Amino acid sequence: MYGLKQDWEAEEEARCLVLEDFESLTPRWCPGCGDHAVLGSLQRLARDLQLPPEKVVIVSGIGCSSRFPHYMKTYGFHGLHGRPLPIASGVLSRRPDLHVFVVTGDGDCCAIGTAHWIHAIRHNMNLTVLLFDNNIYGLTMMQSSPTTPLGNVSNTHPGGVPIGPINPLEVTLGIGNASFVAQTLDWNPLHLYATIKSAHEHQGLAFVRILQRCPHFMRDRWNDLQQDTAGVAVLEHADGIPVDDAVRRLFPNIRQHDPADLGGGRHLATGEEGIPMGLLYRNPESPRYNEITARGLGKTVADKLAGLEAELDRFAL
Amino acid sequence: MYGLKQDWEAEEEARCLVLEDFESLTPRWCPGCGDHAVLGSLQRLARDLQLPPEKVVIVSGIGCSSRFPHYMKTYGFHGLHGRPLPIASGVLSRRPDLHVFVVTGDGDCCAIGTAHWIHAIRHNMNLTVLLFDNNIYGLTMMQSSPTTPLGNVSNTHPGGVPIGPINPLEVTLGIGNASFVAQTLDWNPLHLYATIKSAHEHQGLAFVRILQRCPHFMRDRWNDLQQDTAGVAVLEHADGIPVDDAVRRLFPNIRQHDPADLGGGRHLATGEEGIPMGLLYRNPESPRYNEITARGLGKTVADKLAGLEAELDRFAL
Amino acid sequence: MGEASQSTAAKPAQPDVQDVAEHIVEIISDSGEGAQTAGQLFGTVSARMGNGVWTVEIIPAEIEPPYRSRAGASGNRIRIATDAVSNMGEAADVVVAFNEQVPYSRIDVGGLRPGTILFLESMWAQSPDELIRKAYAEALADFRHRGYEVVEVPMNDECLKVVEDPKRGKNIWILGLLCALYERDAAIVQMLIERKLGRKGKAIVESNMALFNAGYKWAEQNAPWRFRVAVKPSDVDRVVMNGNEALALGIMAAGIEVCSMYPITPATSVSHYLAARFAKVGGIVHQAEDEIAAIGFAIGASYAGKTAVTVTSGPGLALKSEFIGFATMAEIPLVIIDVQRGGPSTGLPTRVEQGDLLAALFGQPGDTPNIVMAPTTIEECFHFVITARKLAETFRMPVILLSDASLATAQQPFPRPSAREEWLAPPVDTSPWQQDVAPYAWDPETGLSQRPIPGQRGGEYVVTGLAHDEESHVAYESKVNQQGLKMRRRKLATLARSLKPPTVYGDTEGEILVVGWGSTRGAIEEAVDRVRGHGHKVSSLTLHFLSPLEPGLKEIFRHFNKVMTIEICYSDPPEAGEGRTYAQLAFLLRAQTLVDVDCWSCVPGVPLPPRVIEAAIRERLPDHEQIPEVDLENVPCTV
Amino acid sequence: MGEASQSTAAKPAQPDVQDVAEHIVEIISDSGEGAQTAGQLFGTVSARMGNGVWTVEIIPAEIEPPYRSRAGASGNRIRIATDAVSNMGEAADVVVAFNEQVPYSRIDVGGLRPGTILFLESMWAQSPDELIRKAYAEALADFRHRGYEVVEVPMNDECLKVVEDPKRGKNIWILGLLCALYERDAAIVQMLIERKLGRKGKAIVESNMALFNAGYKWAEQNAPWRFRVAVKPSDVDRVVMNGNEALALGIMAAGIEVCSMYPITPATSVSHYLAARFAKVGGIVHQAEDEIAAIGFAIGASYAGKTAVTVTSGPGLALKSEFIGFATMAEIPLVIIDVQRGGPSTGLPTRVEQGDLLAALFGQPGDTPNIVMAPTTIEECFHFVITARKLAETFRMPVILLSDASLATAQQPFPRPSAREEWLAPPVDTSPWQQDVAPYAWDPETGLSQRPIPGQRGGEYVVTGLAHDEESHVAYESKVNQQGLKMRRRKLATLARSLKPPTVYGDTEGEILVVGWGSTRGAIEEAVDRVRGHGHKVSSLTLHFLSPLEPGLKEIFRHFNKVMTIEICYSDPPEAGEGRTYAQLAFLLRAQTLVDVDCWSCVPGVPLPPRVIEAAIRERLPDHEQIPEVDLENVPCTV
Ligand SMILES: Cc1ncc(C[n+]2csc(CCOP(=O)(O)OP(=O)(O)O)c2C)c(N)n1
Ligand SMILES: Cc1ncc(C[n+]2csc(CCOP(=O)(O)OP(=O)(O)O)c2C)c(N)n1
Ligand code: SF4
Ligand code: SF4
Ligand SMILES: [Mg+2]
Ligand SMILES: [Mg+2]
Repeated sequence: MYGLKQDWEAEEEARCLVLEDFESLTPRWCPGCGDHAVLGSLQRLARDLQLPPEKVVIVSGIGCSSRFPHYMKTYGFHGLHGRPLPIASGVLSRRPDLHVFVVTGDGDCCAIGTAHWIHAIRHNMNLTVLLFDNNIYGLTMMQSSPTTPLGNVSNTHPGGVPIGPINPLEVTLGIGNASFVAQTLDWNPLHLYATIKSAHEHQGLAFVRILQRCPHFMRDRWNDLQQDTAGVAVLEHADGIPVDDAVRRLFPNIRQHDPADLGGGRHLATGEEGIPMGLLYRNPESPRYNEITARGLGKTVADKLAGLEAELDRFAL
Repeated sequence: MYGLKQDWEAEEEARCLVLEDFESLTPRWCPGCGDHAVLGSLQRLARDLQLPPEKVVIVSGIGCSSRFPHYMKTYGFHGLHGRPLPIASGVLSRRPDLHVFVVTGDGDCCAIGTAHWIHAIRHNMNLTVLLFDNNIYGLTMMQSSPTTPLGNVSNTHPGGVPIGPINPLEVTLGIGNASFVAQTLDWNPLHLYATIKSAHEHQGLAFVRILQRCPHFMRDRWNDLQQDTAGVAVLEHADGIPVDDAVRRLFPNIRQHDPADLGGGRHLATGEEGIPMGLLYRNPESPRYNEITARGLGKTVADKLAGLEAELDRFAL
Repeated sequence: MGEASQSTAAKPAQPDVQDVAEHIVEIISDSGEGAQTAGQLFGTVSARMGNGVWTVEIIPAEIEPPYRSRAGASGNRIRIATDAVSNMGEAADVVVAFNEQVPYSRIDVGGLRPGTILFLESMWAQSPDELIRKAYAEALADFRHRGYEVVEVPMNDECLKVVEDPKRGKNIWILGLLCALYERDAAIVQMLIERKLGRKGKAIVESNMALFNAGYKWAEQNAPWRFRVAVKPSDVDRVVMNGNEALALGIMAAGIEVCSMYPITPATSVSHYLAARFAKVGGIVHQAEDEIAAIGFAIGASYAGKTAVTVTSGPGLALKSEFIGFATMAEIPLVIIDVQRGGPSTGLPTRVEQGDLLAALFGQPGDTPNIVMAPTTIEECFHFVITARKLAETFRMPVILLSDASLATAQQPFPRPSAREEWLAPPVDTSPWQQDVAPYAWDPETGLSQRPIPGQRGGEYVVTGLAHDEESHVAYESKVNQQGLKMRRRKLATLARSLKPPTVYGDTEGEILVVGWGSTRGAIEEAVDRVRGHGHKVSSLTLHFLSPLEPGLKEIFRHFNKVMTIEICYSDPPEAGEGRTYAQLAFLLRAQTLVDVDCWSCVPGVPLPPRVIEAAIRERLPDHEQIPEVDLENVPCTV
Repeated sequence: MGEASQSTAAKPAQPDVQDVAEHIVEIISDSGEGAQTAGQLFGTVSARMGNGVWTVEIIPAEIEPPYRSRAGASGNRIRIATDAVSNMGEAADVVVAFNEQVPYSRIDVGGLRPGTILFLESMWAQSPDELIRKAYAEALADFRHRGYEVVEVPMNDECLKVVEDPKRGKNIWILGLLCALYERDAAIVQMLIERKLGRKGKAIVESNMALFNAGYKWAEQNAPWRFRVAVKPSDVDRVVMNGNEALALGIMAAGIEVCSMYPITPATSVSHYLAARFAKVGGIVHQAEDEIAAIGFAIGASYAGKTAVTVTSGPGLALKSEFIGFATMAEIPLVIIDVQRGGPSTGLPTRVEQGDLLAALFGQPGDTPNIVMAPTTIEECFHFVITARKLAETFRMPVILLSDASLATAQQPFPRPSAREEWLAPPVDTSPWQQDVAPYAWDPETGLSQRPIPGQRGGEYVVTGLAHDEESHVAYESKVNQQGLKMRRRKLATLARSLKPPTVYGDTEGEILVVGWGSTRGAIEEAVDRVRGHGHKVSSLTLHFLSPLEPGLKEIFRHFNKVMTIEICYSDPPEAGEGRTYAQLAFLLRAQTLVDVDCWSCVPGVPLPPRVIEAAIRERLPDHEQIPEVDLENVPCTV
């Protein structure tokens, strides 16, 4: 048949991918850094789902966490500080065959990247967005981030941060068209894995805030949550993120929450009922911009040439 | 006494300012543009409060609405597209004696200025922020803005905007530290005036979204609200924006809403109970960053020299 | 009312028929009265008949300016000639004005001259508003005093004879008037009107043709002149469009599928056009939340194998500079179109300037070799996008195309291109990647390398803006950093080697060589022709590549006593001495060639008329000829 | 364990005492072991005694690098000399290493030479981990093979004799060792330790002094050398600090009250310092949400009468460029500090480059005259901020200060400044504005004008980035636009007229003049001295103003056969011919002076050692002398 060869093709051949197929350079994060756990989870997920490495793109900004793509043996895009979301949107725009993950930090996403964050949520493209929230700027050595707690001492606020943090969950839930908003902890591998899996399965933008340990600069940050697990409110629902029995045993405060309930999700996001862990909100009906951007992908050379000819005719003398 | 003369002084002399004292160049907006009404309101407010024109600074970005400062005979700062909030924050930072107003459009604030909007709300400096929301890019000739309704035809979306708008009220109410969030309409001068007045009186950042008519590019946008005034939910409360009897007569749908109730405000913001008009939320307790930035203003020359000497000593050999 | 109208032009027995090589016509009205449409149609019919044509828009500074105000003038200038036309020329020969105030906006910028024929709507003389009547009378007297040939025309009354609401038809009536004056082919007009309005129904077409015919007839009976601009019918198919439309079509023709942008004047109309038509060839326009997101999205698409374009103007270029540097560093192909406007900062959003040249070359911190090209005609706007995409992909780097506000809205006919398969981007390659080939396996001589595209099995790698080795691994070693910088520069040297030296316009030796780039080309060449007409050995040279510079410049310059640039950007006069600020191209050429390149430039916000350029050149001739009516310190700016 | 330790240096009867004009010492450890502190103290005591000192930090690329890895080396290099020292020099004379792996990071970059004395922690020889023992033995053999004088030192064991946890004291013990070796004054050390640790309590001070004394004693008994670097006690008070600290103190001294920033390496530490200390003089640090907001906030404060500073590095400069152009256009004073790092893009965040010069000058679209200055010493980092604020206010424009990663962390003593009232910004003027004076009442000769500050009654005006007239009213007329551009440029010409021609280092005529700017100055001058030492007529010139350029350059250049720049940025070799990419300063000088300025530059990410510069200069001498051990194509990068 005359025309362009299709831009991509279905993977034919049978492959059996093992963990090593997703492992690249040795991670250079500090010992005990929560980033290691997330990396492990994603590698396992990719293996379990047998995602072809050449079809996976990890897009990140700049920060400790944003080194992530270098440690995955897939395609990766270690971008500019604050800009992974526009890049990832562009990657996906004409390549619906790719699995695009976004790795971003609390500075990357909630400070310099704020505008892109808000508008990516609105556009609701089919991306899995992992916010590594360690409440601090790691890579540049301990400056406050927008999520650093009030009074926390940092290099830019040696007298303590004077203004309370923004809550990425509450902000995200304020954006029309949000379609999947979840939270998990880097130190519970089961829930972490289950959350990333649900996020990846979701059609639309899945926003996952990961409370992340930074032993180097925020040593005691999550101590209370780790010691008193009742401070965590595990959200459970048939449409939510599956709660493993091991998780249930560890966290006594389990709450039923229907992710279709936006008001309830917003309330839980405040943390008044405990730090939420699980799916706060899901709306599978939110329009997905990637369905708009993929339009016209099937055009053949003949179509294109004919289209252009018709355009030129409009200007003909 | 030795030392710097204080950076500013109280106005001594008695003045009686009239409307003309606040009027500058003839506005160049289209006939029927909602911006005229807001200009008139602010000029009247300044006159009624006898704000010294030299103590008033109007900061704007770029857009039709952002021409605003040129029409006020006060100090003004017609800045860059999307950036009025950082500029205004800087203006106020060391000049607590100034009355700083911010004029911004839905493109200016909610597209290119998104990050500054979110963080200005968080910082909660003592600014009166007027968002002129005409749901369109006016100055650049009818491109979609983030608040353009789904399906609305524009020059960048001739087939209709494919993704639903963000709701500036809901987004703002998702930001920790928000302290004053209100909405009004340019075509109700009484409520408009009362809202700007309350906003100006508020200590902290007062965010006012003004539904603004753009007859040139969005002729029918608010027709239904203008025809069926029951579509507007007027919010009333002792701590809210005063509702004039004339307003009450015009709008049948009056609702009691305590601005301290964040959850209620968030619900009203969705518009499910009608397009809200009034004060959705107020929290006078939110920390104000301008109180941090004004620290150290009293230092005399002697203080400063002594401070520097002590610093140098720390490096002495 | 018809009877009450008074035409001051008595019906002539025999009109005065003049053969002219060219004429400049302006149609100006309040905005919304359709002068733009009439002007465009007049240009199109002239082009179709075989005239050279250059059309420029006259745009009011405000969105809805007050009626009957000089600030509100909206319309078109159409320069037609027997030969090709490359610029908007100087003062108008014929002006049609819908009220007596709008001509003042044109007078302010020197758009009229004594002798200009002014067809003036006369209805205002009968206005019920005394102030208007007075204003009209005053203006009329003033126009005559200024030496214009004023013809009062009862446009409104005449239109009323044909339609009920003359507001919505006056422009077509005027078109008829002009077509009579210039003996244009009414059949062509009919065809154009059908093309334009056909889908609105037959009745509309008919009423428009009725207006056209009425205007035509009125002029035949009342206008004392006929102007014959001989036509040379073209033997090839031609199209006519403005520069932004040509860029948009070029994007389509290049097989680019993604245009990612944020609105900014005067670039936005490229994306308006695409938003309406891009789907025909399967493309999409993405309006991002800001310029940074726009280029980020484009880079993402490019990385994934779909080389994208982002369209902007100066302030947007500034915001994109961090990302441009990233694309250079990570070697991601990308096309960036900067439709330049007046600067610095927000500057003159609707006006022309060539002030972004150095920012395009040096705007990114660090060493950032990129390709910078500039079209000089509407036709090149189309073709250069196609070239840009190819270069971007071959050299794996951003290509910046510098257009400007003048090219953006000017219309010019050119041979109709035919869509070609080889212009289109190839499909995304998803075949397995060659084993053991690094993602930056730089050829040490050319710096070129092949890049893996997501989907290519075995090609998995991670792009980064950090210093990196051939594997794209982050590397801080001195050698690696130096190698990366060298390889990226080498690509530009490789491209330079493949370029031909530019061709001199005129003799290849002489007194003065005038060098220019971009939209000024047409006016420069016309000015050079005129100066040569005065017997001086003057030539000109147009650069299309600014980075890398086209080769052989030093050799070309050697054959002229003096080399100077003409540019629309700021420069100090020569008296400024050692610290003189040179115009931007002059600066570049001086550094690169060490030739003492002089410059004359100014920043009027409007295209430079040939006359001004002529004056600037002649002033620099050994005998310092002056053109008395041109004050080069305060350029009279015709449009 | 003490007994088990084996020192390979037998106790010498009489140490070998050497008088040396200078020495380079390095202390390197895993990060967190305190080598940095020891190094700084060693530098400070030397400076205090009267040596010239230059200290540079050795920083690992990661935050918590693996222990005992070459990537993890952290520490200090201290160059001390009888005379002033202006750069970090070449290979080290003495290295103290806390394990046998960290020296490799130094060896990789040519930091050691045959003969370097290496004091090596010997505890690893007894490690319970066989792999470690093996690695130690191998390295030891390798070091000896490479010709280093290795001294195994039982640091851990010796410290254990004094304290319980040697991890937290080894550095001070080492300081003792070095102080014995260089006969440093222990009383000064005691004073410094008291100053540093005094507030932690007496016990801490005492245990540290015990460690110090133990190390001192050990060296007296075991080290077979003493190095005497004669001191010249200073008769003026002096301070020692690094460049970023000097910038921070300069900000305080200038009376600037607002530092608005977004974190970025290597600039952030300026704001860390200020965040901790600025309140002492009433200043505030604002950490914004991004670089654009940071400069916007600074511009707002400046507009309101409080000239602010924003501190950044390359990627941030790119993001700020739109706002810089705004400040230029609206004539708002502003100080922008760019602590340059390796580029382009994210590049080499912690490494030095001088690659932002052209972006600082031309990074903003349109014509954007700004002042660009560059300190060349730590002392100038302090003083230039004071000058910058004054210039910004006088000329009502942004001033960009270009520092770099080398100046940022290098320490050097200089005469202690005394706080002066005239350095401070004046208070905000709130007196009524003079009637009828426009907000841009440009003096036509100088372009200067006074600006009203909010609070000044009668001065109400609206700043805008659009083209505007003297009243700051938006104006699109050609004349107005041209006037604005001219007035803004004229300010720079006015400043240029007030500058003195720069002073040549060395003879004012000769074979080669080497021109440089910024942090390379010290190494260039040292290299020039060496080349002169070989009998060649070579001089150098340092530029402090890059925009406007200092006057008289052409005249200075005229007296040399060849002018070349030495820079840390990319350039092609001369063979590249007509299309050659010049180093950035060379490019600028060529365009402005038309002198055939040559250049030698490279981008190793580290400061250029004098030896390399010497080689580059000598290669360009008429007889093309080569320094065999320096490969200029692949610069050996000492730190
Ligand atoms: C434009 C720009 N500004 C600033 C920086 C410096 N920078 C790099 S990472 C970072 C913040 C990192 O914090 P976060 O995003 O929370 O990531 P983390 O390191 O904590 O994982 C900053 C400010 C940069 N690289 N580019
Ligand atoms: C950096 C930059 N990008 C784009 C523009 C062009 N621009 C000017 S105003 C505007 C949008 C105006 O819309 P809005 O903010 O809603 O204001 P309105 O005109 O509707 O009042 C745009 C895109 C610009 N001036 N600067
Ligand atoms: S600094 Fe913190 S976030 Fe960064 S690698 Fe170390 S522990 Fe992880
Ligand atoms: S275009 Fe719309 S917003 Fe702009 S002035 Fe006209 S009516 Fe107002
Ligand atoms: Mg973080
Ligand atoms: Mg708008």
